[in-house]
Amino acid sequence: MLFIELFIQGLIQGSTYAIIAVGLTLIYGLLRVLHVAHAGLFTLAAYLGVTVTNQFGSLSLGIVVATLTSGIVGVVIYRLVYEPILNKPPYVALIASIGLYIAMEELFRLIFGPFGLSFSSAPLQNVVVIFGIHLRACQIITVITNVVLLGILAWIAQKTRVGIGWRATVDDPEMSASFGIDPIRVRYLVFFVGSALAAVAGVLVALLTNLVEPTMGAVPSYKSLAIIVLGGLGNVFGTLIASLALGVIEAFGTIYIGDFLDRDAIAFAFLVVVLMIKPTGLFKSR
Amino acid sequence: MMLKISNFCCGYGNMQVVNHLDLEVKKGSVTGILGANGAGKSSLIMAIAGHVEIKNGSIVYNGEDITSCTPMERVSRGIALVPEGRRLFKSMSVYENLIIGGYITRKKDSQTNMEKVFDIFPILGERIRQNAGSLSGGEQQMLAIGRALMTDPKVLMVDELSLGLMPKAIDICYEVIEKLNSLDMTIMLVEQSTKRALQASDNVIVFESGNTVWKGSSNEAKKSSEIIDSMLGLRNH
Amino acid sequence: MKKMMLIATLCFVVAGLGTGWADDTIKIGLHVPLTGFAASDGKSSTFGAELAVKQINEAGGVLDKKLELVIYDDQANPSQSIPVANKLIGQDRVVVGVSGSYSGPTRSAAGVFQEAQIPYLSAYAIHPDITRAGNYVFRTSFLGEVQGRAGAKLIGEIMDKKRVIMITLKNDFGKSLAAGFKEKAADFGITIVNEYEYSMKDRQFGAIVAKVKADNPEAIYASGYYFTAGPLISELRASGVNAPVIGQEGYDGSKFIEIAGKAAEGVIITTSLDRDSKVPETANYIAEFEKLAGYPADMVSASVHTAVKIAAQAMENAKSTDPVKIRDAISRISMKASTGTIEFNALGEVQKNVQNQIVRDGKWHHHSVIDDPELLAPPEK
Amino acid sequence: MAAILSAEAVTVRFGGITALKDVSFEVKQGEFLSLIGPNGAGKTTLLKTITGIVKPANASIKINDREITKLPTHSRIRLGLALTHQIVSPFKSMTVLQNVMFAAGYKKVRNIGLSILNFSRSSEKKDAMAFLEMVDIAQYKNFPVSTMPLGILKRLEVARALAIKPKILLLDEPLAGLNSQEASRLADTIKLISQNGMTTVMIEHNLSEVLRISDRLYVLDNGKYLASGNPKEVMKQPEVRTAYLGS
Amino acid sequence: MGPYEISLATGVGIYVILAVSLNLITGYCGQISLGHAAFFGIGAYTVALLSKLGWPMYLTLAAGLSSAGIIGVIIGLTSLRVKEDFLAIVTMGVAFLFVGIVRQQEFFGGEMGISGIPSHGMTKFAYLCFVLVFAMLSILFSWYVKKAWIGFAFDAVADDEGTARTLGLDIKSYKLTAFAMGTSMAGLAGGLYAYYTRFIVPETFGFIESITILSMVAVGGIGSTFGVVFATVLLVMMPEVFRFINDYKLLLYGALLFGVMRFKPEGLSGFYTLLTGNKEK
Repeated sequence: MLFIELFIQGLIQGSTYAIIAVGLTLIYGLLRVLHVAHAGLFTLAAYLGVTVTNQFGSLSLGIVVATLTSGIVGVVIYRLVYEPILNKPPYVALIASIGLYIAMEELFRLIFGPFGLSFSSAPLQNVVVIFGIHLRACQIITVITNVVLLGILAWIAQKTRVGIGWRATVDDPEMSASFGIDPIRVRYLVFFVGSALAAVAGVLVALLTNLVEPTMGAVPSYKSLAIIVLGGLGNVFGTLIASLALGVIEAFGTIYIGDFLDRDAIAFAFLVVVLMIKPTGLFKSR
Repeated sequence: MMLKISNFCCGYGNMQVVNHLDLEVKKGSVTGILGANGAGKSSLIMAIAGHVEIKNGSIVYNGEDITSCTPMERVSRGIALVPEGRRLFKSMSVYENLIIGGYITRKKDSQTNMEKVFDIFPILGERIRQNAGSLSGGEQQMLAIGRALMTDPKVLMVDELSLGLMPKAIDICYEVIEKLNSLDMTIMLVEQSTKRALQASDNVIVFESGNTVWKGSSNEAKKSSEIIDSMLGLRNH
Repeated sequence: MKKMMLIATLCFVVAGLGTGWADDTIKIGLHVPLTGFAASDGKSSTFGAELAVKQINEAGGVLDKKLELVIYDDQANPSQSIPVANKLIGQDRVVVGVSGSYSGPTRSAAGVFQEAQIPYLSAYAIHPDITRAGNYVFRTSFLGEVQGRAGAKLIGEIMDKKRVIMITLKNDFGKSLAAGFKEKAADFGITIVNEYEYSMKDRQFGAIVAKVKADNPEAIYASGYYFTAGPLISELRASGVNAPVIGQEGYDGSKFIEIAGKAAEGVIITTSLDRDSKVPETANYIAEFEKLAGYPADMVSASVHTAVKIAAQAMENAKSTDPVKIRDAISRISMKASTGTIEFNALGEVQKNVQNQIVRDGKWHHHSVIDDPELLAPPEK
Repeated sequence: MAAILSAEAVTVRFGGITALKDVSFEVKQGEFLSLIGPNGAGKTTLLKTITGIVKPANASIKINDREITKLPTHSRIRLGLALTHQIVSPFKSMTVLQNVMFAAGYKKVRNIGLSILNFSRSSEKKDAMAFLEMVDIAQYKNFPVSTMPLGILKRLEVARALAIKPKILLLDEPLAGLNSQEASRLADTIKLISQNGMTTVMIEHNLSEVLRISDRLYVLDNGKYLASGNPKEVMKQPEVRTAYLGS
Repeated sequence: MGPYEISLATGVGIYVILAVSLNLITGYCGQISLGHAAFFGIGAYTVALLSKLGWPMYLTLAAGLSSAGIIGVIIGLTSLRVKEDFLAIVTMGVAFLFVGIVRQQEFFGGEMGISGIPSHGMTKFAYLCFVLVFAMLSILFSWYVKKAWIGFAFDAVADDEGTARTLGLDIKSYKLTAFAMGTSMAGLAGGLYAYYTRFIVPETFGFIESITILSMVAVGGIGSTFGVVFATVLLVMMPEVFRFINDYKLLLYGALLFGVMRFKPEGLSGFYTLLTGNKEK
């Protein structure tokens, strides 16, 4: 029973990782940029979600505003930050992104204050008991959202013309451009979708913890980098599996090996070992 | 006249690969482009498709100057390319490759075109869900041609049709070229196999180091030893 | 290269400007984390200190001079606090230093103040080695261990719960609380069923909660700050764990209740600020703070408030701003402040009663007091 | 004369594709051998196997009868191989001269200790200038390579390879991308180097230049040996003509 | 100089050593590292533990230098297997592992860190000079490496490994040497830091610190020693200069980092080139 509960808790944690990391890996797959500021959009969305919900009393409105705004800000970041430095050495974009993330974190603190925000009455906290396991609605919704969003994403990528064009651009931008797929539009799309995913994750985490702080993006900012490497950079399916696996490993690790390594170290020990054995990650990189 | 190329130079960066070329391609004809490796054959058709920088001269297509058009605009006007090495989207299925080929056409046209492609290459219809990367060499070449046909092009340019293929697959591909030609499609072939090229084309042009060394009808070409010598590097000896 | 040297020198000069000499005020130096992860505590610290200075100046200042605060940010980073301490001493010529920051930066700044022989008061940092930096260093709050011991008494004796789970925050605060708790647990008949650790960055505790539920304890001793304890207690309650949770001063503040909502009801903490206090110093402080800051008082701000008040009182007692005299006056002080009656032992540690607070109807209220002098005795060296 | 370089039974597979199948060849001291064959014949793969960049499924490669198959690339190079790249790969952060100077200092970077202790670059500079003059690009010495046209870079590749004073020079399409005058000039330079005693193995598609300057041809087709011998005679062999002209 | 300037300058000196040492690995040899602070920490912890056992300062510093160097070579082995983005993330993992392990071990003082590190026995000013001597030495060493053939070889490795290999260069030993040099210098800096603060905690040597060091290198201009030194002085001083705007300090820092990379990716040494017209290499 405990094992099942730990496993479920791991999946919940892993689902939040997955939603953030998938957006990041989409961006990496297309542009080879380690987009640390992605975690800044995650925080932005959490703030917007809470503020709008508290103001207008509607969580759905909060989610919509958060998702759209973060998506647009993501596109703007691409246009103003990454596009001009795409052909520079990879560390340039990485450090620019880190700088941007630090600045965003500070802006959030200056605008929203250092104490963090909470929902004035947190939605989706009602407890559901399934086979003796107590779960909050927001926990169940996190897992469902993960499945649904990634399902929709997979459907778009596999079944729609837009998705096929997008994957073609990842494969061979020059050829796909010659068939009329505008690579710039694909980049905008990927940044919008990736950032919107981060936004959903931000609101979900806000619901799970009822606390939105300026520094809440710190853990996702580096842990999702580890995840996308484990999942094979650019590989969406691998990223999903790596996220869930890491969530579960952390859940068990916290209880059974917490004395040796803390949660972050568990993730990175796992990463270093995997990369030493298989330098390209668990799954094939694209 | 389908294509009229005059005083044409192209290249990469500050390297010029094709020098002062003049070429006219008649509607419904097959033009073979011959020459040793590195002579500039591929660069020529890549430049016509818009992938290589044009340094000088002009390309007039169907009476319209397309020298400064983007690759996509050329595709939409009916110039299709089967690039060297095929450059399929290998992690994607046959179906998806074809969809991309017809990306700029309307969805309905895309459907009819795809059916046409399956008529020409039934094997692709059978492998519709398979990944392009897992096809055999011959099938990949068919898919590359099929993908180019998805826009219903008027001019089809094929780079190194027979490269790396089994003889039987080459035969099939050439049959398709003939068939397409019989449907009034204009075709340009870059081909290493001189014999094949001479059989399949109406006219040939022969390159050496970016310069045109011979131009004329295939029938004349078959009699000329110059072409063979040029291909074998024996011309100056 | 020459150019660069020039620019570097310029930077030094610019850094030097902006600090002048002023003799009509007495300066107290304060370092707090204004940026970084601890920024919220830095903010409360600042309000606490500002309130103290405002109250003192309104009452006529110290030695007929106005008190002036010099505040610098240390990012809660031990390397940052060393130049800050040096700047407060060397440039701003403060007569007393106050730390409104965490253990790391406080411990490294303590060495600097000790070496410069300027009195230094740590408001709420709990690292045991801080006061061991020397005889110029004092602490106005409990040691982590002391509070841990009080927690053991609260659970084992006052609440009479014996099967306890510990959930420990992995930092100096959590670890020293845990050490104190474990030290005395057996004395109060407590069996520690299990101990789980989490890190400062964790906000989701599903795994620990699942395990705690399986352990089925009578009480839970959970160390942490409001930003970890809020989500932790929500999750505990949501998963159906109803055992009482006992926390410490890290929870202290209204933000904890805001985050945990209904789940906060019944949580008890050991702290130094009694919300229902009838003592005028404390009651007055609680009222004044909310007026100034716009949010209810918390332990952090009260501790800094206390530290500044003590510094001022010591100067009055010494009738001088001479560091040696102030130091002596601090060591002899006995004063009622917002966090209780403050007296220091030979090491510079404070001994005072532990206030247990409980959440009722969304507010902190008095629960009980621990005043066992032996249990609360801080180390003497 | 004995073979200075020999490769026996070289088989290379990439994934499921056999790029080279049981190919054997040898080069004699001072010989100028050209490797030719249609696209995809496996010529570059063969050179890369000799230099150890590609790991063969099976092979025995010897320099002066010394087995080198198991050695890492840099050790093979130190035994006297030098390679120019099909796609020019100069050190982009350096000038033309620095590229060659670095190669000319090969002895000083043999191991870490030497590389730390050695400071002076003057003799390498002199050597490098000599090589730049040999390939006729001395006047570009101080230009960063990023501004140089392909013709210069192709020559730079040759000069840099010579600078490590090899016994055997392996050239991978040195003339590709050059116009006919440039190609013919560089071919002359290469011929001259070879005539001065350098053993040379060249992959080249420009057959007229190949025929002009090679001592011997070795033809590969589809990863297999096809023919070898005197250039003009080889080109008359029907199977070679078929390979080039198609069946 | 007052105590404030002295302590500030001592900090600058330590960071100069750190930045210059990372520049050897990342700037010269092209191996990106997001975990440099771990070696800083290894040096600091070695020195802290040994000095408390009563070892004399010169021995503890030597031990700090070598322990960081040895572990650095082991970590350097990863650079032989993984490259670029993968290497960046593996080294980031190293940063987290170091802190993760140290904070769990009572032997290393756990969360409480190590306090009571014996004094260096000098006046503050003498210690500043001591640190600055090491900082100067590391700048000189770095300059020497650049000018010697080893620096030339590093250039080649950073530029194009494959080509360097086909010129007979033993890539592996050069990469490992770069890691050995850079990490042992970081270890020395750690030792000097331990004597400077006389109190260390794990968090000081975490990922954020690694990023701070990398920023100094990147802002200065990867590979340019003087640019890096200049950027280090600038970035360490900046928070001090801007202390009066306490609240906006980190915001400015982030914006500077971002701005330099976005608008001047070659770093501040690019401005230097622009100003003087000669190319510092």
